[in-house]
Amino acid sequence: MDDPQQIAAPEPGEDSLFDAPPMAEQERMVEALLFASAAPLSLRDLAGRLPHGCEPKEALVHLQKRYEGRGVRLVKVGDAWAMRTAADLSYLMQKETVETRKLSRAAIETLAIIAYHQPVTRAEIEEIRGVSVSRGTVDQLIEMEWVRFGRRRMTPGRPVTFVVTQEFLDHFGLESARDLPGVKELRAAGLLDNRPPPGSVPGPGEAEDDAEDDEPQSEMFDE
Amino acid sequence: MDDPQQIAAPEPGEDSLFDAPPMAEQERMVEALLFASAAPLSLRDLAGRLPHGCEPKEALVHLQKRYEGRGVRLVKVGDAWAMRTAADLSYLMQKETVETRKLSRAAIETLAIIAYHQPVTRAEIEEIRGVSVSRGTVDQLIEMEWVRFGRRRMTPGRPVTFVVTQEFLDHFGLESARDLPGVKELRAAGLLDNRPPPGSVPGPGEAEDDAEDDEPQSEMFDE
Amino acid sequence: MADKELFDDPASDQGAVAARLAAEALIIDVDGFEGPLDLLLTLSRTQKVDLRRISILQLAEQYLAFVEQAKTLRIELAADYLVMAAWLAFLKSRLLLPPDPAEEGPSGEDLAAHLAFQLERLQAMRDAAAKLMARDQLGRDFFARGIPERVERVRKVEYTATVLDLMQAYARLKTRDDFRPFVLDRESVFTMEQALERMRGLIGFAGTWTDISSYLPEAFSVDPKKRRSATAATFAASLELAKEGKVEIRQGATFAPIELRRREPRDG
Repeated sequence: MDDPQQIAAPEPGEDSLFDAPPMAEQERMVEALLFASAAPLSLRDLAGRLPHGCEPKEALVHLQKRYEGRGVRLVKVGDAWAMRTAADLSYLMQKETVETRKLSRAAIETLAIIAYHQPVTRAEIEEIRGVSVSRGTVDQLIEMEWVRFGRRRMTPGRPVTFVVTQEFLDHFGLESARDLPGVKELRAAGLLDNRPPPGSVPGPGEAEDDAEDDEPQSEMFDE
Repeated sequence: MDDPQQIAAPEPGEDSLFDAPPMAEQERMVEALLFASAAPLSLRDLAGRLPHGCEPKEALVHLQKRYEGRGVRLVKVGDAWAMRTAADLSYLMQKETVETRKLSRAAIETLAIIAYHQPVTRAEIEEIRGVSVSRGTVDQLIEMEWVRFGRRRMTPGRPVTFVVTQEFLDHFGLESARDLPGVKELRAAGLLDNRPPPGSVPGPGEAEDDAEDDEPQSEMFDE
Repeated sequence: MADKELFDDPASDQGAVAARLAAEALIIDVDGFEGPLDLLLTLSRTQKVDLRRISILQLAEQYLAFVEQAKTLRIELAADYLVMAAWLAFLKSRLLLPPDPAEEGPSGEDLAAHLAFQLERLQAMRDAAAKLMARDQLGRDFFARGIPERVERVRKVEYTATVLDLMQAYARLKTRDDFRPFVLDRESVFTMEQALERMRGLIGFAGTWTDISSYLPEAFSVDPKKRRSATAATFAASLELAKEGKVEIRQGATFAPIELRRREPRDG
């Protein structure tokens, strides 16, 4: 394996004829792929692009160690990986800063509710906020690719649910929805429970949805 | 300089009040700037974006050394610097999809005539096939490196001839084109397909033949 | 979750004054509220206690005072604010009156507890939203590669052929003359319909046994191919006529000529 001849990358197409390249070489390859891509790459993406027999998972461990404390970092985003600059250097980056669209308070709250309560129906969002959710609010979040449709809830009417996306995790530097700030405390305090109102509650906050047979947050939290 | 306290990035705006950050920190900064920048950065660009007193030139030297042999490299583009995928890994940036297609009937017939009659002129191929040979067919065979030009025929007009290549022999597992069995041997071996070719025999000059005959052929050669 | 404070005396005078002042300040900005729950949450802050220890009764008073104030100022409140006011008035009465065991439905305490939960949850989500937005963000605090390298899609077509393809192609070319493309050559085919028509015209004269080969049309009797076709068609036509009862057929021995004659009508 230390034979320098072996370090050379195999020709594409020929790879299946040879053993997988040595781990040091695989690490270089993963490094190149992640540097080249602005979007996070999943293990499957990586495996699909690497020569046959490579172990991107192991290469990522090495790579993450290598970039510890550097100006760029290897970060995990959901089930994918990306290179990102270290946040402590943000002050150098005014020039790169992209002006994000200002989100309304309603949009920010709706986003937080979706992130913490996902998968969540529109009715549940309304129940939490106490007002009806305007179509534009969710549309905006979907358009920004921070929110997408989850599975339909298996309750009468089979309402659609909303969940947050990998782009959301990437944007906020979250490895998973489990890492949302304060999520543990909120859960412990019972504030993420779906607690149906006793009897009827007036206004648009009425939630006909009974989500009890549906494991909440299954989409993101159990991955 | 080795004091770990000093490794922390200086507060923005405060930098001019303090000494320049340590070189290791400058290297991180340059790394992050080059990574995130949408265009290569010159020394002057870097100096303008780094805290006062930094030495981007020296930081670049360190950084270049650090990336030596890695999957990405620090490269000079004109008088500016950028991160680029290592040249030997550029193939990873291509997603190759290989499509395997049967050679068209026109091409396989032309190839067969060249193999059996080489060196052979275009006029001779046409005489045997009974149709004109489109330029594309021969070009395709030449591009595949199965056919090349032979010597010019010493007859009026000095037409070019075609011969098969070593690649052709390799692909078909032949020692030489002379090893190809003759018609009588083919028949004796039961290799002659006695089904008549589909469609009527086209007259010379029907060049469309080259393009059109693919489908019936595949039916014929399906094992 | 409902604690005893829910049942505290509605408010000291001081509290009532503060509530009214707060309501007056809020009323100007009624459009700034995202619904009654948001307003309730804002009002609850005047109690300056942990949301878990909030007095829902006091909050109901504050809210109702707000709505009263709006009325005197002739401010049109949206319907859901009024619905909430009615509900809170109902809740207030439930909280103040001793529970009626005969009454169905959730107790005032349950309703108050749920409202407290809703307020706490909304506040928690607001705090969470603020914490989320305060996080380092992509494109603001940390950055992706500025010059991402595009993955080129290269489509490569590989043509294949086997040596058998090659030999068969060649053999096909060299033996092309041995084959004739299969086309139905009408010129050398004599159909049964033609034979039938021809024989119907002729059998009237066939009183004696006649070799069916004599029924072949002249044009088809020389060329062996045509002759074969005409023979087959004539034979088939003869069988058809025999079936119809128009002719009789006989053959003396195997491979002997087949003969036929007109069948005489049997009239006894």
